[in-house]
Amino acid sequence: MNEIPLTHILFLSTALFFTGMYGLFTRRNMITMLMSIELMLNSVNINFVSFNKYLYPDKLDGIFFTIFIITIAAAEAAVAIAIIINLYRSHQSIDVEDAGEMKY
Amino acid sequence: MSAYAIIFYLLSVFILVTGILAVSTRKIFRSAIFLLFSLIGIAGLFFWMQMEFIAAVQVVVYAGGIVVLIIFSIFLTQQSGKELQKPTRSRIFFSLLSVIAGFVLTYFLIQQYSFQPTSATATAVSVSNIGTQLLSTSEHGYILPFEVVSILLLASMIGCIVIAMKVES
Amino acid sequence: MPHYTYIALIPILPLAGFVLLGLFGRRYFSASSGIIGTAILSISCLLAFYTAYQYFFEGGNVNGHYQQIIAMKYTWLQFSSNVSVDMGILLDPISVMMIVIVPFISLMVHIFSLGYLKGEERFATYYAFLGLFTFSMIGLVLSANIFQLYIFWELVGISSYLLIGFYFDKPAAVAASKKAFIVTRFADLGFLVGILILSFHAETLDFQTLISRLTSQSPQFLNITAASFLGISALTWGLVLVFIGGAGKSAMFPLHIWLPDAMEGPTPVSALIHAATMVVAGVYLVARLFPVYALSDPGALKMVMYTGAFSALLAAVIACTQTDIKRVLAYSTMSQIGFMMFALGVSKYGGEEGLGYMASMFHLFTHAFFKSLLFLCAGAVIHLVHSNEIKNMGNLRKIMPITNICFLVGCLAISGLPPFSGFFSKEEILHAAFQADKFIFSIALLTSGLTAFYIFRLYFSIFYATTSSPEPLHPVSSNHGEGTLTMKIPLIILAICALLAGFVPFANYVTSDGDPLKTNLSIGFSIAPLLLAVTGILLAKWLYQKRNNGPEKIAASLGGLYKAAYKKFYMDEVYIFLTKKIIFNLVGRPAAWIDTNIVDGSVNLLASFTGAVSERIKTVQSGKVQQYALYFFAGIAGLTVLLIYVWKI
Amino acid sequence: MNDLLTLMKSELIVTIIIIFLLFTKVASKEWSNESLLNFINFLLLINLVAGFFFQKDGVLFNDMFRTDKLIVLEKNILNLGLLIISLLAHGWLKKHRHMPEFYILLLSTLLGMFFMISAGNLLMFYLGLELSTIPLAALVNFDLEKRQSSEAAMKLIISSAFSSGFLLLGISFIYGTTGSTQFNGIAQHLDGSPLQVFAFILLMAGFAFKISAVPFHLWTADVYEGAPVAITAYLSVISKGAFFFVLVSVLYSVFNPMSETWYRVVLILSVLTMLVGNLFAIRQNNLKRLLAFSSIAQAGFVLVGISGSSVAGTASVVYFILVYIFSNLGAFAVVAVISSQTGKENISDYKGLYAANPFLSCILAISLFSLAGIPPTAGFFGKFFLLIAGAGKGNYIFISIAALNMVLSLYYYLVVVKAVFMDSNESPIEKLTVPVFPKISMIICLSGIVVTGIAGWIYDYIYSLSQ
Amino acid sequence: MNLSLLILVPFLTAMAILFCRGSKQVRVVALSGASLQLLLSAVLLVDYCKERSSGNTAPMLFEYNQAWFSNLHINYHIGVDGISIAMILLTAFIVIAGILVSWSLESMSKEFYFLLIFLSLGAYGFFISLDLFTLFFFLEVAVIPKFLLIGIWGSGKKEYSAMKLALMLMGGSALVFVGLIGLYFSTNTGDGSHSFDLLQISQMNIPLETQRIFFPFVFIGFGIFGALFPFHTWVPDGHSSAPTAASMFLAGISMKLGGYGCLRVATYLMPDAAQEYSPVIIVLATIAIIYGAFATMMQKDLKYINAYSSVSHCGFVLLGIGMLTKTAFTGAVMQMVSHGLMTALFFAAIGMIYSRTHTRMVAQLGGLLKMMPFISTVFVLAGLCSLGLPGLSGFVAEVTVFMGSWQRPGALYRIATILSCASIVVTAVYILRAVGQTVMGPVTHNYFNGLADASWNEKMASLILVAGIVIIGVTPFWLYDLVAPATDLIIKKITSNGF
Repeated sequence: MNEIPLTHILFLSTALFFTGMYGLFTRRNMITMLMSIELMLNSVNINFVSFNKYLYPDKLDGIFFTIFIITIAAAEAAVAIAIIINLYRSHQSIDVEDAGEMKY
Repeated sequence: MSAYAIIFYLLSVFILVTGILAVSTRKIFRSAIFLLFSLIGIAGLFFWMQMEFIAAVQVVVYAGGIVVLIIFSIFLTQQSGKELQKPTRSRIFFSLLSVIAGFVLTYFLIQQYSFQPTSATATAVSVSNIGTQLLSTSEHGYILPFEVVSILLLASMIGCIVIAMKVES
Repeated sequence: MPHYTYIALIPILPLAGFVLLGLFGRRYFSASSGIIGTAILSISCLLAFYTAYQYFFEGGNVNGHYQQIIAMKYTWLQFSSNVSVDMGILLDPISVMMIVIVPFISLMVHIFSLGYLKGEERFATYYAFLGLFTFSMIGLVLSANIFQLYIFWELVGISSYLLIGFYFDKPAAVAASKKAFIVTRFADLGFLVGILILSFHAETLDFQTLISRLTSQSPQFLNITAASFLGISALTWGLVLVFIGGAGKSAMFPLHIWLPDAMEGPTPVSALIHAATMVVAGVYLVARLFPVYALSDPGALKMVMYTGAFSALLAAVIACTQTDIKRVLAYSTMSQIGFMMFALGVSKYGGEEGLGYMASMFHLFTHAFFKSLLFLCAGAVIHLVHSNEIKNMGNLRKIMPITNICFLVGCLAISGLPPFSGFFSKEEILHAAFQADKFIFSIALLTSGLTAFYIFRLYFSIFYATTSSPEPLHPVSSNHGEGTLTMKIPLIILAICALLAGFVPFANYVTSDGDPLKTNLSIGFSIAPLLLAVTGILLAKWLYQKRNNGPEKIAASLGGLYKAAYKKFYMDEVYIFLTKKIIFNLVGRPAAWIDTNIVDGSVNLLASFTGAVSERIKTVQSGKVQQYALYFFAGIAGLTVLLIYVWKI
Repeated sequence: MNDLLTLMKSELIVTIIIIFLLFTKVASKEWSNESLLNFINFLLLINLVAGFFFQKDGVLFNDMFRTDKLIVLEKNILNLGLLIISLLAHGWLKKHRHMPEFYILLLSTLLGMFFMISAGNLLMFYLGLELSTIPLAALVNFDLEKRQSSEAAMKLIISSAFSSGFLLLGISFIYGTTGSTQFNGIAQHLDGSPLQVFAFILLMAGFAFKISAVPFHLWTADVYEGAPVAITAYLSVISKGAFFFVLVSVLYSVFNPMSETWYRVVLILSVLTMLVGNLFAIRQNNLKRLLAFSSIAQAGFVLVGISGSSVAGTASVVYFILVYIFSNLGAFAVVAVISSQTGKENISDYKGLYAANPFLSCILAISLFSLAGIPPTAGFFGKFFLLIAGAGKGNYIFISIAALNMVLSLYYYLVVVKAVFMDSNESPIEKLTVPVFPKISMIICLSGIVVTGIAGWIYDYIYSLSQ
Repeated sequence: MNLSLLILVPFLTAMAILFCRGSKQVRVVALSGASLQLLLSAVLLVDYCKERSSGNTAPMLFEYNQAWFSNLHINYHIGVDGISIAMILLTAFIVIAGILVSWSLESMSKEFYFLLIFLSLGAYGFFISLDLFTLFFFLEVAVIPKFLLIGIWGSGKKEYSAMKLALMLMGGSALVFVGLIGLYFSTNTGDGSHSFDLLQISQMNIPLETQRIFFPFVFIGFGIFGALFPFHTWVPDGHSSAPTAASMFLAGISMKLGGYGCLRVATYLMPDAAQEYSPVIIVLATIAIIYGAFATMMQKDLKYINAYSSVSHCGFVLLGIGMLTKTAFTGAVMQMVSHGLMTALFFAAIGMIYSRTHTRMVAQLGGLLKMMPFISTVFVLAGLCSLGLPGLSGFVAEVTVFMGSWQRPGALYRIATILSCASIVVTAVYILRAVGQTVMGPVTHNYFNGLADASWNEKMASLILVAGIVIIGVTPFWLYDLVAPATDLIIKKITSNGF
């Protein structure tokens, strides 16, 4: 596998990260925004794993970081969805543009 | 160029394409599916890096958990057939601008940096290793984070329940 | 040398009177306050006489030379190691002469006022003010220190302000008092700066040291003459500025405009302050510093001379045209002070040359008597007629014979007919002028002629000319016409003084250098002035003894000149223009405008600007979470670019 | 084992309370809301008191958890703040259905902060951060009926997830370039290369988001406005304070090699934060929102102190947080009482408050003066020491800007004071009876404001710990 | 004696006021507190003179030094010299007068007196503190009470004025603050640590560059308090909308904080910079004097007249300080004292007039001397003092400044002095205008005739202030001798650095 340079993998992860960011910027539906965030987190996972694999195989820091990130992503998603559902109850919509009462 | 490499490139193309589709398609249900594919692709990437455990976790938690959750919430909140409304032109423009700028900047910095691998001997990324370290208090033990995360999960669970519970009134 | 500290009582007693009457007079003894004031003053008057006696005939004269005596001296304010303000008492011929005059005239006025202001509700206040003035005036003449003199100078000014404005509900009086104070204040500015200059270079404020340093080749003298500004030596600047102060107080041209208006005050006050005492303070000041003027800086002295002479002439001319009795007297005062001034101006220091100095002082002495006499008589008249206008008077000699006589004495004295006191002093002055400067002499001669004319114009039109209004103006018993006894007594006393004061051998006592001076009055010299005076009198008699349209004719024939003189040569208008138009509109208003609109405006502008900015940037907080994310990322990108590429380590 | 008990005592106590609450919630029903609330407050008091005993330095779990006297003090400060908040929120909680859950979530966030403060490891730091954030999002939504509450929660969760994405990216790069997630390991391998600078900026952005420094602050105002008052107070004081503590230790110890870089970043952030915070605060009418922006501006001042990078810096920051807890919570206590009894939160509603409620008005005014940094309140000393610490670097333009911002900030505090004391109002807030618990909290804050400044030994104590 | 008493007494008074019931009690407590304070200051004066006459030549007496924030070398360090004592006496006089004047105030009297006493506490602390931190602390303590006093009890556009005053003064103190910190970091007490201690710093010599940078901060900062042109705009609005007692405090005490700071901190600690900047200071001061006087001439509201004349008079203080000669310094201090008393008296009189006639417009007033002779006399006296009548304090102070200024050679200084002297004429003009139209002249409104003269408390207040003015005016030497040694010390420091 060593003929694949680290930078290529990093290219992938970076691209994925900013794809996610693009989604977050453009999607008006909260759930899709959440998805975009998941993409961002995943790209970070790729970073950690590949760093661990390529550069510091002596310890498993990256691996564990990834594991915990995944866990926390799950928790975050859960709470976020709960909030979104609650918001849907009050606003009858999950469009971010509709949830902008408080401003200035 | 070995099959190994080809697989990598195929995977990455797959991940990127599905990811982009996930954030760009107008059908919310589809975008969820594309997200699923992209996540599975990432799991594949982990397999490719011989990180079976991580790959497994990825598949289980993301594919099995989060995406399902997302799809449920989509059903709860959205008539799935309906198309998502287009973002405004200016929004797209600024987003693209910042995304491209960010990507170029980041990748350029990565390019510049010369990563030095350590000479130290690798430890096997076996499930048993991970398991023992995850629960050991000794050197490289991750028991404390494990506990903290457990509390976090507990707390978020309670939070979800309180918030999402129907208000009987 | 005898013990002099009791002299301090002379000023302090009136001050005590002022405090006493000022604080408690109105409430507790408003009626008796006049008596109290008079009593107190008479004591200090007696003390003054005693002092004079002691000085002239026992203590002061050391083998024929009157030296200066520092009776007492307390340090009041120590500006620096060598410059300090001391409260002291300096006795020398002129100061002693003054402390004879001031309390005496003041006493006369006190007595006169007993009748004149009877029933006035602020009677006590009036006497308090009189006390204050007497205190300040005595303090002024006794000053041993130029700064002390300045202090009392200001006090005199304020008490004159208070007394002029005594009828505070008369707008005219208020305005007049304001004018008097401000004009003199302006002059005092010159005085103050003059003091600053002199004291800075002479490194002292004490008169004796100052004079000795500035008249000898002391280092201070050298550096004050060395230092110069606009090519004029600091010494000259100092002396001229000091003289400006004096000119202000003594109503010399062009600072005389306050004096006529000051006549709004009660007439006795005019007699005291604006005839006998305060207005001669300027002369006194110059006399005080005379050695410096005469020995070190004749240029400044020349200026004194010309100012005096011109003022004398101008005032005399104006006096001929005024119809307000008090104003005529005011202008005549100005003119007489002009005499004293140029007498000083023509004089030199010491010996025969010092004649002018002695003459000036002599005239000051005599003038005090006859001018206050004239004023008090005028007061009596006004008290009867309740008007200042000549045309409302006339033919009063029957109603008030005593006043008539006294007034006549005064007139003769002022127009310098022998054997009245004015004759002697004026002769000396003319003599001095003749020796020094023919031009000045001719002016003086002319002026004395005019003096005789206008004063008798006044006399005749008051006591002879029949009024247009049905006469007798006041069908009343003659003794009311004279007013009370308290009003008559001072007139008589003063008349006697005016008659006899001339026979005092003045030259033996008061001279520039303190040594007695031999004077010789040549009859031949006196002929010319006498003739002029007599002609003046006769002219006045012809014109004014019976009411006729002669005066109008002449006035018409003189035309513009008369009008100008009647309008006091438009001096007031000029001043009004200067103050109202120039100062107020071109300085005051802009200052106020700038303050509100520019200085303050900029502050408010800053505030509103901040508000505007915060209003403008509020859209950043759009309430849309995606935009927040955009800003978030923009922040990161910005920081990165800045830190990595622009602001590198 | 003994070590574990003494070193982690605060964490353990909090965990025990959490578990206890779980059981009361699940198992037993006989607790009445009221009594349970009192008992919880009692427990919190115990927690606070216990914090001052058995102070010991040391590390656990091979440097994932470390503690020393300063850290213990910081935890105690947070405990104190929590107690005050729980007191001032009493009125609101009594009526709330999910009161025990409220405390479970609140305490778990506190636990997260504890772990974060004593983290010796980026992983622990990240976990603590998330643990202190995710439940908070739920808490922000605790006014279940209010639209604004859920909107605020949404804004918080999405933007914090977004920011933690960047934070993680930064961490990953740090890991990639230094090969370690241990703080001391990182410190050895930092070389200030562009990628590391970038990574640091990403990390810093994560911090800036939490301490709501401009331009990462935009969530703050909306969330503060929408959240229940108690949670707003918690966000503005406790969580912010915790993150400042961490920021100080991270910058001073971990990123010491890149001190020049982070000094510049902090400088820029600080100036922006002060200016923008004040400029926004000027034109607010909602008092909670005004306090939100004021807390942003305050963050700017704290950054000034941090920029000093010295013992004085640490001490002044910790000291200021202590002072800030008293001052800000004092203000929030008044806001909480008034909004829970009348529902009014606008400055215009506060006009003529003094006439009927002198006590509340005085508390509010004094707290605001303390926030503005007016002597003799403690805020003055706090600001003064922050600026002295910042001036240690000798950048006086920076200090002057800060000083002028103090003037600017004074304006809007005075506007509130003006409304309370000077303006007249046709329908003023009628006489309110302040319940006992909020009153206690106000008294605590007041005494804190008065004492903390004048009593010099407090600062000296903190200073001695910071060495 | 123990100087802390000077802070303690007002503090306890304020506390006591908080626990009072009813405005009557409050008044009594406040008055007794103020009187006790006056007594204390008198005792202080006596003790001080004893000490000095017993040959104690220490720069500061009755020092007390107590570490406050030891790590930052911040001490609670207090002590007095002649200048401080003069200021303390002034404050004591004005406080008591202010309390007496506002005796009849009913609305929220407790808060009112509390704030008054609190404000005075700040002033006392400021004047006795020898540690820059303590000094700054008390400086700011005195700001907010003014804001509240004006905003709550004021008249006219009170909120605007109060806000303006608070913000401008805070801006001033912000500048001072930066200056002080800069000073702090440029000090070195041998062991590398810095110091806020005024006496210590006065022993060191701070490098000229540092002085150059921080002198303007400190001087302008304090100058804003002392109505330095062009930062004086808070003065007119603030004074005119403040309630009587507050105006008295503002003009009488608060503006003196500025002058004192300029002298004690800026000039004393940074002498070289003081020399460099002295032309600028003098120009500004002269502008303030002249321009203030002319601006006054145009005012129609009595309070505005006095406020602007305060700008003009405080110009003399700054002029004296800028001239850097011993006499001028002394004159500046005397002017502070004199102006404090005089303007307080003026405001008191205006307040009395306003409370009766309900107008402050010069044009509408007239002939007050008839029905209220006492108040009118007080008014006239204040006016005469302000136009520099000998025998009243104003004259002494001003001529001392003039004398001192003239000792500074150089055309600029001469011209500045002459211009300042000229201002006494303008002063006379506006004062006499005001006096002539309000007190003298015909009565403008009939209802004036029914108005009563001063009540006992007003009389007391006026008499206290008048006494101060006259005592200084008639026997200035004691004040001069009190102040001169202290100023001499400062001037020595300046000249020692080659002037």
